[in-house]
Amino acid sequence: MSSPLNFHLAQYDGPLDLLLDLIRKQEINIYDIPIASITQQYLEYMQRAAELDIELSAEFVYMAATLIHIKSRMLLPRDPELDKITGEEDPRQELVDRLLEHERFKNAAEMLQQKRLVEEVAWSNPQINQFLSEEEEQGLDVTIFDLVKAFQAVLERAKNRPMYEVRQDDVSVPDMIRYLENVFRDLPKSEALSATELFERQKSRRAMICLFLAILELVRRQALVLTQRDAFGDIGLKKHRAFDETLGQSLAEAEQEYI
Amino acid sequence: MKPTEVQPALDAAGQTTDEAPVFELDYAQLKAIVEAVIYITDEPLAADQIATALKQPAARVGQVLEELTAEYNRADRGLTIREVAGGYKLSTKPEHHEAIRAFVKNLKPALKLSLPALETLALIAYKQPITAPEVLEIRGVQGAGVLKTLLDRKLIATAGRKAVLGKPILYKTTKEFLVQFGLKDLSELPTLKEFEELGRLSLSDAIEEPAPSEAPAEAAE
Amino acid sequence: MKPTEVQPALDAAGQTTDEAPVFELDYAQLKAIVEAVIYITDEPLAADQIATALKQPAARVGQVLEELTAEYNRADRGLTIREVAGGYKLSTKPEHHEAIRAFVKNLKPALKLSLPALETLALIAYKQPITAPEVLEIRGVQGAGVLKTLLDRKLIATAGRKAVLGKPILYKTTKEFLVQFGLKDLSELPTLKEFEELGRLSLSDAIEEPAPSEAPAEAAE
Repeated sequence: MSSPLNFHLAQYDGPLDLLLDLIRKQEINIYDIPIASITQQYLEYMQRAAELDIELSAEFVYMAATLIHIKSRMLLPRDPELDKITGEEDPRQELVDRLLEHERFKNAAEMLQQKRLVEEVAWSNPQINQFLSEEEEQGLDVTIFDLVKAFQAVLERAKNRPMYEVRQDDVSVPDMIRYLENVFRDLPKSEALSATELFERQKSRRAMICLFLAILELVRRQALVLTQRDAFGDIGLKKHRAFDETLGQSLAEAEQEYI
Repeated sequence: MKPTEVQPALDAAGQTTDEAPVFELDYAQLKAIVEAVIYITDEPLAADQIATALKQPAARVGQVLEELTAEYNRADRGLTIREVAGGYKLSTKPEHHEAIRAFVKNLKPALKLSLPALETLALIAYKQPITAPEVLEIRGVQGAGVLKTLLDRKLIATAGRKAVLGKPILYKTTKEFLVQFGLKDLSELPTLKEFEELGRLSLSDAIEEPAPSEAPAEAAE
Repeated sequence: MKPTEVQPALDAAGQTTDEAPVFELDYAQLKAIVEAVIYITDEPLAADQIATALKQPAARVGQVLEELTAEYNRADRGLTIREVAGGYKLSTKPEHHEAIRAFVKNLKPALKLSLPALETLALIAYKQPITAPEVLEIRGVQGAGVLKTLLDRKLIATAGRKAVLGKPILYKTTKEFLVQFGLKDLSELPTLKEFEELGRLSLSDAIEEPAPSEAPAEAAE
């Protein structure tokens, strides 16, 4: 029989996995674990792992301590009086329960894997897209988890984005052109921004006027286009096809005109 | 063509519905449409979902589904209608996968779950709703990253918070879990006790076992 | 699982092979496989393409195709095998398209949101009450229609105005939002901290690498 330690090191998903493997490989009765020898084998494994520079998580260390503690309790003579009060508690009982529970879920995991294997070779070819209108097709199926992820992504992006600060008092039209460049630069051409929202974002009357002039300037020079979905609807702003080419020039000329 | 069957309009509870169906469908037409809608949809369709959408008595739709399922199960059929996640879903039969592979290249290999991930999933499936600390406690490892993977793949979802100190988030398995693992519903999972028997049988030394007093296995629910 | 690409099932020389079939297929099996492959491929499959790939005599495959086509043409079938561009393809029957379209419309779709809508909703959920300019400020980009979409779908509602310049409207999430996400109240929303804990603890990836040897588990974390 090969040594129980003749296994591929570090293949265990935690100490319970390792213990269970030691017990099952050696065909040990799990209800009567020879705690001394198992503890020794367990410690040998940890030592081998250390020699091979395999880092074991804290749980492995904690389990080692647990095993040693159980071993010492097994060695102590039992107090018959205490046993009467607490019941005859085998020091190994809790560990055995945990191992059995762990094994049950290992088996359940294998069952799931079997089921998954069958599913993987049963293919479907749904044709629902042929019966959906375009707008219905888009979009993600969302859960709360997606909501948190989205929130985190937005905050992350906000943190990394260089904010173009517009000072309140002496804001100018060229400032606002730069501001719009900043806002629109990374926006896809198809996406429209609400003009109202852009205005609401300004903190002073002067800033709003400059923004207004800057928008007029950029629309005139074909860097931006105005959109409106329906009559009296919100005015939107989109990048013009020539956004990249015309913006620089608009800025240069505005610097001269509006000083 | 099959003559329209005289079919009393019965709903699930076996009572006649008052509403007249909007489309007068004869049995053959209904069967054809049910087959078509199961074919096109990507998610399993529940029988009552079909009945409601087609404004048909649930019992009639149920009968059609039964008939369709039986027909597809014949050996000379390459497709099958299976009950998954409380609904019906059309797919190829697993036994023909070799032949299908010859026609379709790049069958997207499904992302395989690691054993730790599967164990965590099994744990959640049997103990749901369950918190992350409870999962870690039972598994005896720090593996919360596995939870994130399962959440990402929509195999588990949050299920409120547990009313204990710190109000930890509870997790449960999803419909997607049932779909991915081909389960009709959670009750189709074998009981945990069955896995225990399995484990004990693999124990070759037939030493007398102190019968465990309190069987910790629960029924799947 | 969905296949992605169709592979023309011809051997290197593009000829039908004379070799004896590798798999001995009885007629029922062949028929089942032909049905399965016509279902799974998106492009029409030519009869000789099928024959070659399955190493079957062309005449036999032709007969199977004829039989399948005839069977599908029955009035109680919702699908049909059509000859398109010199090949065979499975599809729904045109006469049911009206009913299918109505059915699809009736399906209660899962809550689907575009990414900008999801991000905006997330911001409002966590920072409520919040104004549109503030959302714009944090997101950096803001589609004009996103708030309207969320309002239309009753996931958010107005909550008065903020007492700053321009008196912008404040937004908050609604009861419908809670219902859609299965939350009892807002306190059930996971905090960013909880979420980051899940991520931080992901020491080992839960996705399995292409299985090496017979190692039963991933490397210990």
